[in-house]
Amino acid sequence: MPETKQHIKLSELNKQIQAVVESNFNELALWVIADITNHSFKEKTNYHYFDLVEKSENSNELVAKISGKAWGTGATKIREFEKITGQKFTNNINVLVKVKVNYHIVFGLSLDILEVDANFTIGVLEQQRQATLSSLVENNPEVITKVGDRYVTRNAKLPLPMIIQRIAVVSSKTSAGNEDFKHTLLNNPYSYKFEIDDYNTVVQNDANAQQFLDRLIDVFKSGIPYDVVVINRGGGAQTDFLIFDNYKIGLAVARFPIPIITGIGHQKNETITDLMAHTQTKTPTKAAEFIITHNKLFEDSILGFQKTILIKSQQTFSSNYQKLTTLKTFIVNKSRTFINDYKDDLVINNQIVVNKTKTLLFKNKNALSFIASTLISKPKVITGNKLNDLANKISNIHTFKTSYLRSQRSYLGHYVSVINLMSPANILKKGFAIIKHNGEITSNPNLLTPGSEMEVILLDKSIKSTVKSKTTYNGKDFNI
Amino acid sequence: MEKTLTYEAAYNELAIIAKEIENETVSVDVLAQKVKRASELITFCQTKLKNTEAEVNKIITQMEETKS
Amino acid sequence: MEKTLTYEAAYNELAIIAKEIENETVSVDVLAQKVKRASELITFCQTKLKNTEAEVNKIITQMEETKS
Amino acid sequence: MEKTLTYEAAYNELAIIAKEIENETVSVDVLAQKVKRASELITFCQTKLKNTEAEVNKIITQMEETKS
Amino acid sequence: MEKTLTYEAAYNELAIIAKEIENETVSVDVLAQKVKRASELITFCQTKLKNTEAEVNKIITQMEETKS
Amino acid sequence: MEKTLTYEAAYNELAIIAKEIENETVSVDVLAQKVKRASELITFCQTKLKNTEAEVNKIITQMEETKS
Amino acid sequence: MEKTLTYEAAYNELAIIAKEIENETVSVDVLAQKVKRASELITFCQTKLKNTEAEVNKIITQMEETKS
Repeated sequence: MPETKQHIKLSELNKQIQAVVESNFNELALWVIADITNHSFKEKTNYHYFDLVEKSENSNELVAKISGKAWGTGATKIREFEKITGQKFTNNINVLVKVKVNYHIVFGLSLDILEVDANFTIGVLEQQRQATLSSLVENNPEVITKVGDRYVTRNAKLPLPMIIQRIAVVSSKTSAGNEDFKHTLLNNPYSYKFEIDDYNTVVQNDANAQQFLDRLIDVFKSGIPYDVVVINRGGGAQTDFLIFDNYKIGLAVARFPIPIITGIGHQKNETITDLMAHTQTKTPTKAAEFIITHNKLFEDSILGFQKTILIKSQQTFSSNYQKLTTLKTFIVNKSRTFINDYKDDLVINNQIVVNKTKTLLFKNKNALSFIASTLISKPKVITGNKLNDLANKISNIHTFKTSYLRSQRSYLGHYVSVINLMSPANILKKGFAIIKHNGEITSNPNLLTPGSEMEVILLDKSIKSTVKSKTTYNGKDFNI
Repeated sequence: MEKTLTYEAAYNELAIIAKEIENETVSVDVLAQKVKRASELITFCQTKLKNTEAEVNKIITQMEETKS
Repeated sequence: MEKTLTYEAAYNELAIIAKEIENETVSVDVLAQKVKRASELITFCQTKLKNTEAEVNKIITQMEETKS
Repeated sequence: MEKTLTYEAAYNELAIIAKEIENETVSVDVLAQKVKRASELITFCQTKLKNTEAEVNKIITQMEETKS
Repeated sequence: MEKTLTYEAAYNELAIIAKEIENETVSVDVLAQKVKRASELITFCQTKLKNTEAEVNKIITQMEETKS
Repeated sequence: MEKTLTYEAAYNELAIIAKEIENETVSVDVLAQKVKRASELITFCQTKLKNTEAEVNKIITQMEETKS
Repeated sequence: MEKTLTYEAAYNELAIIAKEIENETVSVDVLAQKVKRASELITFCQTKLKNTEAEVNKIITQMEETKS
């Protein structure tokens, strides 16, 4: 037997390693970010076994790897994590975990999980979800657009048929939610008939996305003119809805040519599938109620039409009856009024003719009488006046003749007095004498010479005498 | 008196004579003659008037008889 | 007196004589003669006036009788 | 009287005569004649009026009988 | 009266005559004639109206019977 | 009445007649005729209405039976 | 009735009929016909909503018989 080199037992070595690890890490607990792989869970012992790995940022090349396990408190924390995030603690998830480095002489180096940070994973999931949504919008602008906070998809723009009767349901075969959906639909209080075709798939786990997608394609390929496709996921554990955030499923839903109604029961944010679908409801039962209500609205509007038609028809009849009655009454009354008006007109015209004719005759008679009375009275007045006038003329002539003759007499009287004043008889009475010579009256003294015969007439005596002498008489005795 | 003498003409002549006498433009030589003429004219007019009156009265009487 | 003497002419002649006498343009030689003529004319006129008046009165009387 | 005389024409003529007589623009010479013409026209008009009235009354009576 | 006379025409003619008489633009010469024509027209219109009324009443009665 | 007459046409005609009578643009000459026509139209319309109403009521009754 | 009658088509036709009747633009002449059609459409919709295909087909056959 060859001499044995100096050695120590493996157990001693491992004990030394253990001592180094323990002394180095002591009870130190550290927060580590890592991905999970090779995960397995022993339900009996409540043990999680897995590897924690770190991948290169640019490739899938492993940068670091270490075994991990969780049990006891760690396992409890994992359950809490799953409950909070809806994310199963399983392969290919990125987690922030609090670990204790543990070295076991037999099992070697591993990390014991003490806590899992749920918020970190939620953040990561949400980031993924947002990234998926952005990618959907960016890569499929003809199918999906974002309007504000809402996503408008081709599917959402499809018009819902007025009646939803033929339905394809994509759902898990064993889903209680789907049973609720069918029960609600088939037992609807309005006796609406529905045809429901099941397209069963596993609605869980991102890994089943393809299967889900295939079911949708089956619906399309069936050639049946479904009114809507309903995607149900209800009841059961609240974990692993992540399949509904799947990019391919989201795109398929957005593109689908038949309106899709989702009835995905969850309390979290709506899934990408919800956002891409035509209509989303909170649960399969709600989806059923939505469909029933939709049909009910149609029936209500049909019955509304019926009611309108019924009421309005009756109104049309009664209003037409009324109109006819009104027209009839009107025509009857107006005809009578009309005839009476004409009668009255005739009576008025008749009265005018009768009365006015009499008036006219009476007026003419009066006019004639007036003229006749003028004729009777006026000529007498004329002749009378003229006779008076003549009588006046006679008395005028009488009067004027008298005054005329009186004037003439007075003119004559004037001359008589003038002549009388100057007559020789009157002159002689005043003492004057008239001398006659040779029988002629003379006032020329030259004719008389002494011895001449002359006759002197004085008053009423004629004296014959002879001139004795003749002298000049100055005549101054009578000068005044 | 002239046959063709009208009341009108007679009256006018009468009026002229009356005026002349009134205005003493008639000479004494023709006064009597004028007055005579006036007298004749007056007589003529009066006769004419009386006749007219009688005639008118007759017509009126007839009218009134007819009327009644 | 002239047969054709009218009241008018007589009156006019009388008026001239009266004027002459009044104006003393008549000599005593013709005065007596003028006065004599005047006296004749006055007589003539007065007679004529009287006759005319009588005649006129007669006519008027007749007229008035006729009237009544 | 003229056959073709109308009431209208007769009345108008009458009115003119009446006016003349009323205004005393009718000379005495034609007064009687005018009055005579007027008298005839009045008679004519009255006759015409009476006839018309009688006729009208007959028609009116008939109308009133018909009416009742 | 003319066979083809309508109420309309008759009434219009009547109205014109009535208006003429009312306005006294009808001369006495044609008054009787106008009144006669008016009388005929009134009779015609009354008859026509009465017939129409009777006919209308008959129709109305039928209508009212039909209703009940 | 015409076979092809519709309620619409009948009613419109009726309304026109009523309007005419209201405005008295119907002459008396055609009044009776118009009223007769109106009466016919009313009867026609009422019959048509009644029939239609009966028909509609039948349909509505059927509908209500079907519903329940 | 048309084999291809859809809820949509039925609804639209029904809506038009209801509107017409509501607006009273349906004449009485076609009212019954319109109500009948509406009734058929309603029956069609409700049958289709609540019954089996076989029953729906029966209704459609009835409707087609009525139309012809």
